[in-house]
Amino acid sequence: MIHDPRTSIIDKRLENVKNIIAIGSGKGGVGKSTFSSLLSLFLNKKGYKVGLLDLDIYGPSTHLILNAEDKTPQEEYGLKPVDINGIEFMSIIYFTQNKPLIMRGKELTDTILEIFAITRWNNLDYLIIDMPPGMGEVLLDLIKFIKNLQFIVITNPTKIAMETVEKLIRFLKESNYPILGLVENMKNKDGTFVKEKCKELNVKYLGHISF
Amino acid sequence: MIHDPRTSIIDKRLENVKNIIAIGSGKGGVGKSTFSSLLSLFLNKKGYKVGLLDLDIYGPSTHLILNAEDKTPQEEYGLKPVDINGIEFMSIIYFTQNKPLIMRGKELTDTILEIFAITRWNNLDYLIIDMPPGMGEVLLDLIKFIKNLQFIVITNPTKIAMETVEKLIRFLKESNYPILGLVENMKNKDGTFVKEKCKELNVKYLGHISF
Amino acid sequence: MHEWALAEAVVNSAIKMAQEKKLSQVRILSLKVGEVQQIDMEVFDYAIKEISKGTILENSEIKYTIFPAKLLCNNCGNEWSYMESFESLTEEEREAIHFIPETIHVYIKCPKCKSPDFEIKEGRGVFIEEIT
Amino acid sequence: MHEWALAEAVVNSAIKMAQEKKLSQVRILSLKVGEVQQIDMEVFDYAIKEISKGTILENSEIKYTIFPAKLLCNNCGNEWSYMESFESLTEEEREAIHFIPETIHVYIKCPKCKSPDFEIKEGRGVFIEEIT
Ligand SMILES: Nc1ncnc2c1ncn2[C@@H]1O[C@H](COP(=O)(O)OP(=O)(O)O)[C@@H](O)[C@H]1O
Ligand SMILES: Nc1ncnc2c1ncn2[C@@H]1O[C@H](COP(=O)(O)OP(=O)(O)O)[C@@H](O)[C@H]1O
Ligand SMILES: [Mg+2]
Ligand SMILES: [Mg+2]
Ligand SMILES: [Mg+2]
Ligand SMILES: [Mg+2]
Ligand code: NI
Ligand code: NI
Ligand SMILES: [Zn+2]
Ligand SMILES: [Zn+2]
Repeated sequence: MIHDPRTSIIDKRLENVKNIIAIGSGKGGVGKSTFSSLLSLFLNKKGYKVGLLDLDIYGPSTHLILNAEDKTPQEEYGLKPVDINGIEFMSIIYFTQNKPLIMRGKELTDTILEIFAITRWNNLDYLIIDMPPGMGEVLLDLIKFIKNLQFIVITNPTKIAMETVEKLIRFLKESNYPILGLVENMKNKDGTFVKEKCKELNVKYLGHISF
Repeated sequence: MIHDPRTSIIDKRLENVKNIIAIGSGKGGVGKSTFSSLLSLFLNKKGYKVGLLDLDIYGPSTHLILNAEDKTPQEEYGLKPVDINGIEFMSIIYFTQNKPLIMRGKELTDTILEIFAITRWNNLDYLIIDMPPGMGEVLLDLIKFIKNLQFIVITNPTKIAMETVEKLIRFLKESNYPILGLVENMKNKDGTFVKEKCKELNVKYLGHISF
Repeated sequence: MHEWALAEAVVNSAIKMAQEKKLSQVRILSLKVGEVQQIDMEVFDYAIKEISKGTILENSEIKYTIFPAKLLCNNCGNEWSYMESFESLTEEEREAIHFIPETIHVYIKCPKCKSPDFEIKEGRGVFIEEIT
Repeated sequence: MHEWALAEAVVNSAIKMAQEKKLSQVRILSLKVGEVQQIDMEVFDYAIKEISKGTILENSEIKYTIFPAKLLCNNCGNEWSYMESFESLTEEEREAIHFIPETIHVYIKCPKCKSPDFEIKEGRGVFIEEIT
């Protein structure tokens, strides 16, 4: 039987990473990338060693927020993430010249496996993973291949966003994947709708960020 | 050789639909679903026969905007779309009880094929398709299976959104798929950034919608 | 009965395939029918015959092979039969899967690891196997 | 040389597989190496041997089968060889595909229909074929 050697090296590549936190939502445009970037900057400033991995393969954004476009990962027994003011950073844009990259789900799996197999993170306190919208390969493969993965879920305070975010939360809860909590982003008026949803779904409300 | 009979029936199911317009972006949260719904309501009010198909399988939203949740498609030599104030409407939520539906890309293809194969649209002037974010199966399969497909692309006026929206536009342009134009949604201050991008990308600027 | 829509797809495809093979009359049409959709075979067969009337498919023999549905977990590798899980489904859930088989991920989980991330390895929809 | 990272993955996996097979010493390790990644075989072989030192893989024979890469268009069904398209790639584009083969969709289109929606049907990465 043919065997893919990448799946067994992933644990080793992440063995010196203390916390792996995926920033997810299910919904697009709620601020996953903004929050992932700001959280990385914040933790780094607090003195933690931080890595940021952009796994939104179709629509990477964190390179823009961190102004990380003009660097390149160095080849050294694999690929060393780029150093952005002390944050170790990896994104698909280093391989696409930021051009359109279309692909089907099976290939998303291969892309993610390859990135994990060849990226050599240093010792990290936190690896933050910026996720794409949707509940397909990126979500399912992170769950499948990454041990000790934790989630922070992010939403905005609209019924439309929460409709989809609730689906991600229910899926994670039903499958017993740990959710650190929910962040309410883009809050532009008073309201307790999201807080109440958190209670209903039994998820910790971590706080809000104003619009 | 095994043959899938669904692919050849799709043309027939759509033979009485005059215009098929996919509302895409690549980016999430820019208002694809809001715009798809409003466009459908608008065209319907103008006297056109309109269908709306929600193909955001992981995160359907248009049922909320149209308040379409409490109906069910009727079985009649296939499935008749639900009638929402004169708009023919179809969404995955009629099969999921609005619960989380995870799946991989290969299965997205099967889902879309099945929906097209069994849904019996009436004569329509317009079929509006609400697309998910990303550039995977839903985009690639619409292009592959639906003849005479046209796109309206939607963005918000931020660099972050446009970074990804530009990728979709470039992909469509390079492959010669017709783009009717670009809509700038959520405009909350003056600025000509999106208009200039349209010129650069050679896409018609259709107008803006205020935040 | 959305079996009529599936039947129409089959007849439509079969005629195209027969034309490509330059058959003037179809003798045998062999279909694979997956168990997942729980197709009403009586209605399906009747519909195919009705829709075939007046075409080169009329009076052909239609052979059906019903394929047992096997589910394969992407998460833990477990393989099991759809019928094991079928018993526990409500009428409404069965109906949803009847229309869109992929909604199976809403209603069924891997009996071993409880993941909904599995695939329908065999027995998904209707396929044309052979036409002569 | 990211060939070292791939070599490390191979050695790591091979040792696990050998342990599962309860081998005390590996005699032969057979690898399939796809053409798409354009792996530097000299470096790769050297790296595998270096990393194997002191393990049950040391002194085993490593057999390589290089697999020609075939691309299959999802849009029009056309099949072609990666090498046909390879010639027209710049150094930088080859390097990107060397690291992440799926970036091939950025740089190559189906020669027949110009779609980037194709798959790497054969010859993608590195696989362990057999270990004895
Ligand atoms: N708290 C906020 N206030 C104002 N704008 C925000 C805020 N958070 C995010 N944005 C903007 O919203 C858009 C979507 O954010 P982004 O991080 O790209 O979301 P996602 O990654 O979930 O798609 C971007 O234009 C971003 O600048
Ligand atoms: N013009 C607008 N002004 C204010 N809010 C808007 C506007 N368009 C969309 N929204 C809101 O933005 C969010 C994302 O819209 P949605 O249509 O769901 O986007 P998408 O379908 O692209 O993910 C929703 O909460 C929606 O109500
Ligand atoms: Mg993002
Ligand atoms: Mg980008
Ligand atoms: Mg939407
Ligand atoms: Mg919904
Ligand atoms: Ni039926
Ligand atoms: Ni290399
Ligand atoms: Zn399982
Ligand atoms: Zn082609």
